[in-house]
Amino acid sequence: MSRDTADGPSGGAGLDPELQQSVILTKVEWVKDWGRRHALWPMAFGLACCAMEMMATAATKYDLDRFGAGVFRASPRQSDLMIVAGTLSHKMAPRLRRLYEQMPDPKYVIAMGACVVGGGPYSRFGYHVVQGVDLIVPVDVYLPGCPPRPEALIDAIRKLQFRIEERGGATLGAPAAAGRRASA
Amino acid sequence: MSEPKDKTPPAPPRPDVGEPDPVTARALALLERRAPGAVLAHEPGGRHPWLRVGADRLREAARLLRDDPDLALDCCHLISGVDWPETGEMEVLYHLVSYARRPDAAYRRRPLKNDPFVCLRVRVPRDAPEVPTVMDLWTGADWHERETYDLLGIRFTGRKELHRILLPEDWPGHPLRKDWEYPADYHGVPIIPPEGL
Amino acid sequence: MSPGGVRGAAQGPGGLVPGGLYGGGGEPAAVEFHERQELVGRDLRTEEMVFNMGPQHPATHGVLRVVIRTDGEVVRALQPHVGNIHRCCEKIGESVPYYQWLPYVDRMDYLGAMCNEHLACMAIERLAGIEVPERAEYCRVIVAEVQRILSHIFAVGVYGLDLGAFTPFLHQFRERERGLDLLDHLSGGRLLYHYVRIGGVKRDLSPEWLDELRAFLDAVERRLPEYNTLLLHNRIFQDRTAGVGVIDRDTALRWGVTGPSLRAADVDWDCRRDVPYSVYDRFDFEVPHGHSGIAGVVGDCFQRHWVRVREVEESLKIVRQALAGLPEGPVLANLPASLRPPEGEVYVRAENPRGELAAYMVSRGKDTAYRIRCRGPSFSNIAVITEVGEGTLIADLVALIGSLDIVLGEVDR
Amino acid sequence: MQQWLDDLIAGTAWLQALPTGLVYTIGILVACKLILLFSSLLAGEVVWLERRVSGRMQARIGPNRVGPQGLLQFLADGVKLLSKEDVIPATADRPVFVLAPILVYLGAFAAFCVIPFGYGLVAADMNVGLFLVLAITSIEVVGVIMAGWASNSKWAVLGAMREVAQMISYELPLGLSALAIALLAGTLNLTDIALQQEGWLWNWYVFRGPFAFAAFFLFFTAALASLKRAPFDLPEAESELVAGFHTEYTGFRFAIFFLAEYSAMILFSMLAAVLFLGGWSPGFPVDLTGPAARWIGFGILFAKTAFLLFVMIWVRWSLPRFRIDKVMYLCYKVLLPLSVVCVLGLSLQVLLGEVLWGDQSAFGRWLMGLGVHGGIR
Repeated sequence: MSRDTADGPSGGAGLDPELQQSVILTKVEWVKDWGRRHALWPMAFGLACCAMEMMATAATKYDLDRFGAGVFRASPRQSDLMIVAGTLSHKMAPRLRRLYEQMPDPKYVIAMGACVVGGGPYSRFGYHVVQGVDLIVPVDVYLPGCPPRPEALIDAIRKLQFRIEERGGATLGAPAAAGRRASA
Repeated sequence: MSEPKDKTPPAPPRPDVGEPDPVTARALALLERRAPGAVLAHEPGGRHPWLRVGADRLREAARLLRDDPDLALDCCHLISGVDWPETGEMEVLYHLVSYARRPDAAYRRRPLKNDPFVCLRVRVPRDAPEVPTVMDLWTGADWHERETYDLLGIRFTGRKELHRILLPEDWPGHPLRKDWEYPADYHGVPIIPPEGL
Repeated sequence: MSPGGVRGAAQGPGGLVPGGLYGGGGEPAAVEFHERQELVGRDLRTEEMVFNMGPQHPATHGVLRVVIRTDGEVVRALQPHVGNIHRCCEKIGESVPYYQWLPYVDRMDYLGAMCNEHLACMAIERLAGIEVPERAEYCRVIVAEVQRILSHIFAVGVYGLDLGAFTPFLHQFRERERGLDLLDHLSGGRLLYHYVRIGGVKRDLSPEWLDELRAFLDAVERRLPEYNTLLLHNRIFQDRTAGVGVIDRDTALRWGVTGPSLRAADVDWDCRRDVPYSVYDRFDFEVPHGHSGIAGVVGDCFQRHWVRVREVEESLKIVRQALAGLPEGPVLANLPASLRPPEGEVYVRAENPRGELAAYMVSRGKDTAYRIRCRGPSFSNIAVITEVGEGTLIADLVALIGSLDIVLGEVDR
Repeated sequence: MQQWLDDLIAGTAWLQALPTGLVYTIGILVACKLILLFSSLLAGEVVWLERRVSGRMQARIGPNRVGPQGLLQFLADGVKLLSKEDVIPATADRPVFVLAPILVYLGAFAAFCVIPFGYGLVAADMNVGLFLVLAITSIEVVGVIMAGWASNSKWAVLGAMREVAQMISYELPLGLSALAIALLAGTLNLTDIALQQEGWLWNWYVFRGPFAFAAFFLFFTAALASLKRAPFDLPEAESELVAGFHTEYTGFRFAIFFLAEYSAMILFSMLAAVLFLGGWSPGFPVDLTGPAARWIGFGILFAKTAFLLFVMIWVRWSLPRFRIDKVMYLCYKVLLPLSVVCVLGLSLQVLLGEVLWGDQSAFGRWLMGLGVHGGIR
């Protein structure tokens, strides 16, 4: 699937490299990245067990809001980060894809839990379980565990923040995962 | 299924030792009195007593059991389907419970079965598995019947249209049938078979 | 509603209109074809809107999808659609050995994992004729009741969230975290434990852990009035829930509603007391049912909430009694490496936080079951909204779904 | 404002050379810009305040990583929302979709021009100030309807429907309880209203009799409802309508809705402080009209505003949401009759007070004193 940067004309994607190095553009990019990594609004995309841990991460003891990532939006239009928490089934997959496409760029995906990383305990006999959410949408951070602990989710979000800082404003995302499976 | 097929002729589940279950005995007596010939076979006691009725008499038997004031089986707890490919049959089990009648202390202390459920079972041929619905007797049976249809392909007749409930409508086959093969993919998304890649 | 419970022409079409944000426009057309046909064939009034609530909607507690046809704010007809996280638990049960099946049972109702394990182990033990040591039974009861407390206070908090009160949700999480830590220290998992094993439990309860448990019980007891101030005795909460979504006794029984929702409909039934399993017959506890005496009518959302709050209190009682009577002894029976129960079948049911979980198992003498069928209580509980949700406001529908306290993992299994 | 500019022109030689009208225009534009900047930044900080206060109420911390104590969190949010992709759904009504946030924004911000931030610190010192505030803020509802309609999303339409019903209904008690103060003050000029409350604490309008006291609470409740704040947040009820009327809005357009909501909160808090809580009066006689002292007055008014904002946040995170019919019930059967009673009572109070004691508030104070006396005893 195509991974265009969606920054538009100001994103510096189409500029020649010399110009991209210029001070002002770099600063603007830096500010944009700074904003993006400190305001990751997740979409509440709870599917199964992991959703409980996602809630726990947002709740009292772990408080995801400290990192500016606690604004759980119900509408995909207003969220930047899709935490796919739980088992993804074949029936749900088209809907997940649709919701992902409704999110505005730049958007990030955390695959939370063994099931969405690669089928998890259901990979062998679970006929109705999609063997990894990366077959449906590109994933930025894989978070294994069944379910992962809240500390692990916080770690995943920190990792995502570091990656945004490193990679700059371009949308992240793993290469199209359909290829991964096909080659396997 | 990767599991090798059992070649022995399918015996009915082994009867458990134990005294007859009073609730099932009562249900049996009722059915023999009010619907003679409906009960084809029965297991009187043990862990899991049951009554087998013919598919054509199922609704009659179920209605009698529900309306009997002493049994008052007011809730259809579970409908399960079982596939028996060796005999070429499909089975549907109805576990009926009563919330109006509470078991007495003696019944509660019974060692093997202290749960006063009544199990009705129906056997139908595997190539044309059709069972009359009990949805009008217990509304909640609706979803259970849909699930049984979805996973085993047993058709319930006489009800509103029967759709899949858990799986997508265009899902290939009925997964809980013993001869169901894992498909390679569903709408382009691969499904890893149990043997692995 | 027609009295017999058959829903003929009054049945909601469950139609799909593409284009809405949560509409089904982008899905494979074949998936919902019957609905489309039905929609086209019906004389649908143009004033009515068809909403797709879910599968990704804040109020559906997961991935339930409810198609509702509304006239303004009033829901005229609705059709719940489930199966979005169908995880093939029964198929897996037929494919893997009994020991390996237990973790999957945890994942069915991930808020009541201990209770699920308890039932699955009971079913397998009854099938194989395994005796469980007495101390193990006590351990099971203790962890199952702790799980019930956690599940219920979570349900109470989430119900607040459904009604727009965010704070109770986070307040209950404070106690829930303590309870999760407690079970974590016991089993190594915060949410899914695999602690109850066939023939007993995995580890003995240490004295330190029991102290921790007592502190937790005290904390919950202390905090319960706080939750009640925020919700149960809040006037807005009472206005929102009293008299809303009434499931009367007859409706509840016809649909197979169980658990707190059934008791709220004034059915005095609790499996722990009426068909006692494990060692529940040794404890003295009440079964809250019927009218709370505070507000509302029998069987409405308020009573369901109240029953849960009361059940937390009763569970505290049970755990305290179990702690007092905890016998000494082993906690795990000696079992063969490969469990091959003799041919036979069982049907076991148990009172879970959400209702009656039941399992029907057929063994043919192999190390895998021939057929395992599970009755998820949420599966029957959520079906009832088809009938009860009709004619309510959208906000009431949210209140109704929330008050049933469903877990979609259990609906779809 | 005009006085300032006149002074400025009188004192600066090169300004006198320019046409006066041009200087006025530029001056007003600068003032508007300042107000805009002030209220936007403030709105951002209110978002931070909300998140921190709610965190405090919920036994957690809230944003604390971006800037000191998370104070710059709103900047990060703003930058992010600015740099997001701007999605306009294909089926949306484009011009209306684009125009809607602007109208909402306008409704929330334009009213600031008549709010006195301190003595003389007002962009347009109008004689119909109070009226203008109420009029301009009701533009917001048009924007919301447009947003809901243009999104072509059913949840948005439902949210907009609720918003219309709620806002238009609550305009009545809001206006009536503000009218009650106008009755007492005899003017609609907000600066004059604030000036009349100088002196001791009991000169504040909220303490001028039981009816004025009640009117304050009516005003505050109705303001909460027209601000769509919980427990009246039905138009964007998250657990029911996904995100209500702004379900389909992304990026900066959504940020504008967000900002408008919070600046409307500030606006109404400030208005309530000016109308009922003595404006910039600290509660004892002190002259805050001097060129430097007015900034102290600004600080005092700001503190009162902050307190009211805190109460709004407090209420929001404590209560469950109403249902739409209960909201309407509360408006038409509780708040509206009560505010009518307040207006009538205050009229009576003014009339009787002037006739009997020569002081319009004397009767009210007497009544209130009676009540306090009874309460203590």
